[in-house]
Amino acid sequence: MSYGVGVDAALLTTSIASVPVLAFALGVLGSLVKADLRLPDAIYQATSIYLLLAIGLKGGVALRESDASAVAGPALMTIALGLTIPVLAFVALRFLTRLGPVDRGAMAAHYGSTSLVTFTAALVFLDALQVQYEGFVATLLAIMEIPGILVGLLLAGSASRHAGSLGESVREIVTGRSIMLLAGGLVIGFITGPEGFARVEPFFGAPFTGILALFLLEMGVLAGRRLGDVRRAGFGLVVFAIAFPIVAGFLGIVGGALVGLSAGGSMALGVLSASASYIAAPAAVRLALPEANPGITLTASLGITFPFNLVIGIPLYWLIAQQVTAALG
Amino acid sequence: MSYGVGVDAALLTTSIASVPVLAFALGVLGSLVKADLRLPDAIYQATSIYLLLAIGLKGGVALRESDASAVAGPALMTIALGLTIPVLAFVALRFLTRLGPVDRGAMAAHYGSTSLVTFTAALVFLDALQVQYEGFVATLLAIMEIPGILVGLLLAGSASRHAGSLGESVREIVTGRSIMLLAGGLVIGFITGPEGFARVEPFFGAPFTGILALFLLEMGVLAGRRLGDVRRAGFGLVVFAIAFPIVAGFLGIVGGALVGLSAGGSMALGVLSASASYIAAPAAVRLALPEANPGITLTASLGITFPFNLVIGIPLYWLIAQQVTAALG
Amino acid sequence: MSYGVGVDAALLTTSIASVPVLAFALGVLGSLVKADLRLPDAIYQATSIYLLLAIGLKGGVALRESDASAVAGPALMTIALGLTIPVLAFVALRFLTRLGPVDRGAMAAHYGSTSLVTFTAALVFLDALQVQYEGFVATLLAIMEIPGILVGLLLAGSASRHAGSLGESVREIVTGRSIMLLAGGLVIGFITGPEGFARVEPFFGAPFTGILALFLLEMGVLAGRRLGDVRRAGFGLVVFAIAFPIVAGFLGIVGGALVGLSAGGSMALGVLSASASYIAAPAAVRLALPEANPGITLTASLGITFPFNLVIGIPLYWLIAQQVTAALG
Amino acid sequence: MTSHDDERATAHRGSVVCVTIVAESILEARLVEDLRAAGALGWTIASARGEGPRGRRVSDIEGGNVRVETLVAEDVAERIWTRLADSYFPNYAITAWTYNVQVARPDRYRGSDAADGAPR
Amino acid sequence: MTSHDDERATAHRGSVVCVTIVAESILEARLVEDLRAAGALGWTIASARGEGPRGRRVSDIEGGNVRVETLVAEDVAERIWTRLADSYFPNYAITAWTYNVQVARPDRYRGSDAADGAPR
Amino acid sequence: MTSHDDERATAHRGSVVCVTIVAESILEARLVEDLRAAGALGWTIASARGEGPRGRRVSDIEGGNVRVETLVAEDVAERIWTRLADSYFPNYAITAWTYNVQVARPDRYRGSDAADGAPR
Ligand SMILES: Nc1ncnc2c1ncn2[C@@H]1O[C@H](COP(=O)(O)O)[C@@H](O)[C@H]1O
Ligand SMILES: Nc1ncnc2c1ncn2[C@@H]1O[C@H](COP(=O)(O)O)[C@@H](O)[C@H]1O
Ligand SMILES: Nc1ncnc2c1ncn2[C@@H]1O[C@H](COP(=O)(O)O)[C@@H](O)[C@H]1O
Ligand code: NA
Ligand code: NA
Ligand code: NA
Repeated sequence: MSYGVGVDAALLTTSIASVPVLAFALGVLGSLVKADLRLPDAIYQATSIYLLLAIGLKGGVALRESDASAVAGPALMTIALGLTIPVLAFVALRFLTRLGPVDRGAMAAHYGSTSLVTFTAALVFLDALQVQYEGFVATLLAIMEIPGILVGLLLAGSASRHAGSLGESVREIVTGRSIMLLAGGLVIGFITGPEGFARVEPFFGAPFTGILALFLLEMGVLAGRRLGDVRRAGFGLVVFAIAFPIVAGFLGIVGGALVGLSAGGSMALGVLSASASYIAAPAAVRLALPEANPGITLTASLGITFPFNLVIGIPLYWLIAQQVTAALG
Repeated sequence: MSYGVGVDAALLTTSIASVPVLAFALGVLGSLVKADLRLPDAIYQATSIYLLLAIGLKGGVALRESDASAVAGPALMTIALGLTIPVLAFVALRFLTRLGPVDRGAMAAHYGSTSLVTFTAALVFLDALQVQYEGFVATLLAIMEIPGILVGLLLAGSASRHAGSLGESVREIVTGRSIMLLAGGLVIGFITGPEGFARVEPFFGAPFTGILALFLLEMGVLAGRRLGDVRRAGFGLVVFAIAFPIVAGFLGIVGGALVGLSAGGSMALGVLSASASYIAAPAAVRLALPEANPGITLTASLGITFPFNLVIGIPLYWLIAQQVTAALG
Repeated sequence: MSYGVGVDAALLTTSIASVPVLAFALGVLGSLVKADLRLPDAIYQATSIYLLLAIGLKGGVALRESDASAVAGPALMTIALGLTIPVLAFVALRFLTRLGPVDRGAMAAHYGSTSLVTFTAALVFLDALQVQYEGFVATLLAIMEIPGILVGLLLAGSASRHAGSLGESVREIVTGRSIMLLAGGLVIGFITGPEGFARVEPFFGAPFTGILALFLLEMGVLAGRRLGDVRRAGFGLVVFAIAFPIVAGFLGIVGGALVGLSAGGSMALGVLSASASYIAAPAAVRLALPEANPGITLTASLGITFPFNLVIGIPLYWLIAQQVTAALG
Repeated sequence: MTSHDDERATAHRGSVVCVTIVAESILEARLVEDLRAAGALGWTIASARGEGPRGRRVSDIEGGNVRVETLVAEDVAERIWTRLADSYFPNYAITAWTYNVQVARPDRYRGSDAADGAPR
Repeated sequence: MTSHDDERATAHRGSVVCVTIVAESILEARLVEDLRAAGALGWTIASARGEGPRGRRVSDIEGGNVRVETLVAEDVAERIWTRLADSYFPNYAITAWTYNVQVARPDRYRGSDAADGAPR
Repeated sequence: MTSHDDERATAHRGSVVCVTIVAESILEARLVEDLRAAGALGWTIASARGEGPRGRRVSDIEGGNVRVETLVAEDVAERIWTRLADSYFPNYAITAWTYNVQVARPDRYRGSDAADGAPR
């Protein structure tokens, strides 16, 4: 199958000219003109609880309707990606930047983990294109959240004088709010199934894209505040924050296609691989690696990679996923 | 009519395997592993405002379509139950525990009043089973909220050195937020009727069960925190917190059936009778009876009775209600 | 076309007996009996963000489907009204009250600007009557918000010893949250069009009236708190706060009809003209005119004009708009 | 309207007592009433949470703690202490402390001899 | 990166002034600008509500009060007082008080002779 | 139940130290653990935001700062200072200060010789 320029433009439109992505742009603009567009903290928290539960519920319902055998391959591939990607990031940063091992480990933890909102925006994109994907990909989100952070902490740990115990970090992440809500939603969705979900669909289903738009408004403000730091970040870091997601995304897509995921599912796994955490990883890294400079990691993950993935990455990974699954299929 | 085991299992499934009840379980689990799953305080408040208004609005619309004569009997029965149940609780605790009169009065106030969320979960349960019930039962909720608290305070008052004036307590409860919103919703629903409600249905109607699930997540955290205290509570208190709701629920069901409520309506009145307050009553009791130990009342009402009613009580009361209305009808 | 008494009563019912307006009344009642019905601050903020974005989005979608030529006339008329109305208010207050020029300028700024919620309630009213209006009227809301405030500040400025610079005020208002969100929503709606909006409609569209009701509950509490001050406000101020909106509303309706707006659109422009700001203007005036007494302006705009417009003004302006457009059409 | 020039001229400094009270939130309305009755002319309230040696409370379901600060003259502070010791310390989750602070226009905080001059 | 060992070695104690300001929330941005200009190097802001003898304000619609604390050297505190008396006390709902506190690394709070050294 | 009459009788005043700590919010749980370990018997926590000379932090995405106040005996305050200087000042966004305050029932705050008597 070949795609002309017209189709690509339509893709970009579906992605960029959508309410959520434009709300993100509005947030960035607001932070540039110093308008106060942040949501109240309580609303930000509630929106994030909502997104995690909703993604989990829908994923759980889909999981119930999947064969265990169909899930096992992608799950293992996700773990493999979660262990590999941070190592790649750690090495790549060695060549691209002058960061020391502690800061490189911190970066590895961020890029090894994933971004809920990028993933969510990708699903909304696929839904808008009416592309089918394996519903259980939300399970892969939960799986990939953790290993990358741990590998990153391990890579940095030996170099850090103040590093906390890894066991403590594991406990903190696993019982952290995002994993609990996402995994909890998966289990609840799995138990209640489609009829159970139908009764909460007018809350956890229909308004989802709109609430995502509200959340992206806030993320735009936060990303916009980081823009000023991008200039100070150094050329190598900028290159990394744009090139690495493409590489990792490609790996994720190929991995997905190899274990039999559809084009949509492979693209979702690519987005998981390409996206960098800016909530779970920063907190975990801050506690475990106090010497790492959070300014560097957040500028890269939130100020560069996140907007890049949202605007360019998502349609790009979809184009790649179509080619790759067509080639391998 | 007789119900086989299969039907009972289906009932339990409708009740337990629903998203709201499982969200409650997730909250309990979260509090056990010390994960921070609480909603921000502002969201908790907003959710409770929403549930009160929504219940009130729907009840008011239903009230408008009911005969005044059909409502009078159940209303009087509700007042009678609200006056009787706290006295029963006060006496029962005398035999089951060593609590002094102040603490027994405090308990009586809690068990004489009602729990909005238990009631709401019961309506969602009935809706899921597509059982008809008198829409005006929400009115009964507003009616039962107050007398039980007052009787409890009266019972304790003579024994308390610090008891505040009963008049002040009445004022505080009647102009308290829950009564104002619930009664306000009833009046608004009554005035606007079905067409008025239709215009706000996508907010106050459709997402209701989903928002209840969010609220129950929070209630699960709060109940889970009380679990540790249950062991210290003493055997008699635990027996009371489980057996008394069954007795009071049975009374409520029989009372409902006697004044001509349907099986669904009788069950709703049973749930009102069986449930114990953990918001209005604790605040009122705390202000009026400073010497009462809130640890005891909250452990019983929130740590034991609430989860019991939610998981076992609701399907149980429904089974009882069917038998009772069949026998009396 | 002539309207009998029956129709007028139906109009009043559509306006007054609606859930949002009754929620406002409940809020007023709550503040009178000192019940705490305020929404948490975070929810208030979120609701106002929601209303601005939703109004903007819908307006933007409508704007896209309008001819630029059809919009130009109403836009110019709106600016003209925004410049004229504050001058009229400044002069009228000279005759009706003993307020000094600083306080009169402050009042002029409030009545020259507009009230989002009054406007929103008017659209909900028109929707309920299934009256057509030009969708781009939300654009006029954004246009009218600013000039009135500036003219008011200018009128007061020469008399004030402490007046801040007008340039600073302009910057503060234009990058203020309400303008940014409203204009941002307009642009986003314009870009994404109907298909883009359809994907967020279950959040920004369907629940709109219900969320407005929640917001009006809060506004009722705030307005109710001002009621006590109304008695102290003096007869002239009360006359102004009721009569001026009728005059300004009439001007707006005539202006709208002259530039070719439909009866619904003319009514919307009338409401914009008649309504007084109680959020953007108070903040701007407080910063720019510290000596002005905010008690006076808020009592008039929030305590008198806002409830008047909500309950009586909206149906009144609709009756006027029908007559005027019939006469001019 | 306000004689702000006069106000400024008399803006000398002085010392008053800051009484800080942390209590379970359902007590807020009562506390404010008692502060007013004791002669306080103003107070600042913020939401807080906390733990203490007693831990007997209901407000963790709704609203946590409130943290109330009131700047008052010494005799008003004494009256507040007495009120707290009488009606609050025995049974409620509450903690209070005082220290001296410097303010401009100390008369704004001296409501002692005019307890009826309380705000609004 | 950070020379935290050095930092620790020099962590002696000293006394600085804590200036606490409670004001209607629309003033927040201006207050922070003025603190910075007066030489403060940091501040902590929390939301609050309250009543006072004046009660003239608009912020009860949006956002209530803010409670700003800033630890500064004595001369900076004086500059802040002057600014408050000039631009805020006459017309706004605002209350302020100061007291002395002990800190580690007092130099972190001494922005007086380097007002241009203010953060960010 | 409670011997509130006795309590009232012994409600004498005394002086303790108020330690105020402002830190990025992810540190909250650790800080509370360290306060408990140092012998504090209670604390009050509120949400806050702020700026400081360092500005190195992640908590502006989630939750801003926390402002922790704990009233303790002098030796407990010393242990808290040591803990802060060792584990927090070098790498985290954190500010702390102390001052003396008057309390009723000062024994409620004297957890020093009974660090195992910490609440819950
Ligand atoms: N030593 C302390 N320092 C600061 N705050 C305290 C202290 N002890 C108690 N508190 C506060 O006072 C509230 C009530 O304490 P308690 O009466 O012991 O439950 C707690 O929730 C804390 O917010
Ligand atoms: N005596 C006081 N003690 C503590 N806070 C006060 C006091 N007086 C005023 N405030 C605070 O300062 C704000 C403004 O006071 P005012 O200018 O009198 O309206 C109030 O809303 C209170 O938060
Ligand atoms: N001079 C100061 N006065 C009051 N609070 C401060 C001061 N400096 C820093 N802070 C608070 O401490 C936090 C951390 O400061 P920093 O470690 O410099 O980033 C800031 O976010 C402020 O809330
Ligand atoms: Na990744
Ligand atoms: Na009951
Ligand atoms: Na106007």
